[in-house]
Amino acid sequence: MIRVVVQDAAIDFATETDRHDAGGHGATASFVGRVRGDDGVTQLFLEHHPQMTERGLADLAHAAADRWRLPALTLIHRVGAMAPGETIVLVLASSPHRAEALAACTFLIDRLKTDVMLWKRETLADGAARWVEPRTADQERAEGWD
Amino acid sequence: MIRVVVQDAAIDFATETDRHDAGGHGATASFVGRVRGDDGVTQLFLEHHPQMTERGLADLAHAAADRWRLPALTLIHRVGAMAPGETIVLVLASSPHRAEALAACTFLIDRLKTDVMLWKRETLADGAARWVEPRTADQERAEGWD
Amino acid sequence: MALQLAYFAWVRERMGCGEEQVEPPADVATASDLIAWLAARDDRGARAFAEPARIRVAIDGQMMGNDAALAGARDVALFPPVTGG
Amino acid sequence: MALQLAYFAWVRERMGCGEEQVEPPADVATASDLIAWLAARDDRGARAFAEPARIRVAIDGQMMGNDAALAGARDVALFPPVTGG
Repeated sequence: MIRVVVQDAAIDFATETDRHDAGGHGATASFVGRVRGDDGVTQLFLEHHPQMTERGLADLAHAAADRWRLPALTLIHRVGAMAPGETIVLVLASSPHRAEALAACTFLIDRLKTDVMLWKRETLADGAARWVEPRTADQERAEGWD
Repeated sequence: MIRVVVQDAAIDFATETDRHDAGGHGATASFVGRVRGDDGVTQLFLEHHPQMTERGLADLAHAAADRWRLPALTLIHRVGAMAPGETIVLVLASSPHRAEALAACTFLIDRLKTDVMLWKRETLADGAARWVEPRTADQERAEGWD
Repeated sequence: MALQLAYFAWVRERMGCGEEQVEPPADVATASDLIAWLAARDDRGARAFAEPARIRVAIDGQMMGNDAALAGARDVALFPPVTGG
Repeated sequence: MALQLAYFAWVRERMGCGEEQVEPPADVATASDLIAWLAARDDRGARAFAEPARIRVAIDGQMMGNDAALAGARDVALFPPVTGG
């Protein structure tokens, strides 16, 4: 089962892993991305498109499910304001075999950085805000899956 | 912090993820391997070496920590008898950046299949037991990290 | 040709609004033409679209190249490269 | 040369024990020699070590190639290829 969610609320890892049907599938890989506070960032804001963000995530999830055997796949992205340490994104991919679960997890996190309508804005301790610039390395990793 | 455990007791994912210090690290990748019951397997038994199994896992964990930035790494392998659906192995790797957490997770699960003193024996519905044969594909994946 | 435009991230901030309806002239045939027309239209457009290479486009819900034709389009979103994850 | 041997998985099953102390003759210089000597020693050895290419070796806690010398060794573990994970 494929489950894709875009949400304002905090992502609860335990709730989502319980809900993700990992049961009899042999291998489950997960990825959690969190807000890092190491550059003096006090808040991260994720702007999204009311329809296209969720659709973009769903397209990626189905692309992964076409490419690998993934009887269970969960992809949750938070939007809005969040604090350092909070979860931005969660991927859970289950498969009969480890290589597929791990590859799907890596593919999804790589591609959602370049393919989905989401924009990060950081607020620093002095109140200044800046939009995060895309990184060339992210672009190259995402293209590596083409 | 590196934490390596070999245990007879069931591996509790929620307990271990809470204990793993994922806090401020940006990216956490995880891998869970479970007993599959799909070939009529009713029980899996993991034989181990009283000292060398844990040392082998610890060596792998330190090799990963030398290769990637991993402020938090958890590697737990169960031994003894377990039923389909139960967790055999759990890897949690946290890093400032996703590529390192995901690569470490993949490296550890690939290499522990070929480098650590552990042997699987499957019991089938009719009571017959068989030792699992190593797979050439596992050997090749493990060598890919050399 | 009436178009419903949507702006995101710093494009939205520089334009001072998230959406607006526009009626570009007939020679605005592609997304690139639209970006150039908005840049020339007023100060806020000049600020938002000073660097057309940094602008991405979605037409009627599909991400497109900036050379995509606008013929038949209703909704056009204009935004910086995405930075999710 | 007294050696403490440990067997694992189907090697242990075929040998009928998990460990034993042995005193191989002086011409048993390497792990391969030890495997051949055990295979020739009795029926259980013949069963456990019929295919030397399927046997792996650890000497004093270190995984070694089967051509490793036994000089100075105390503990030798003999086992099939591992299958963890």
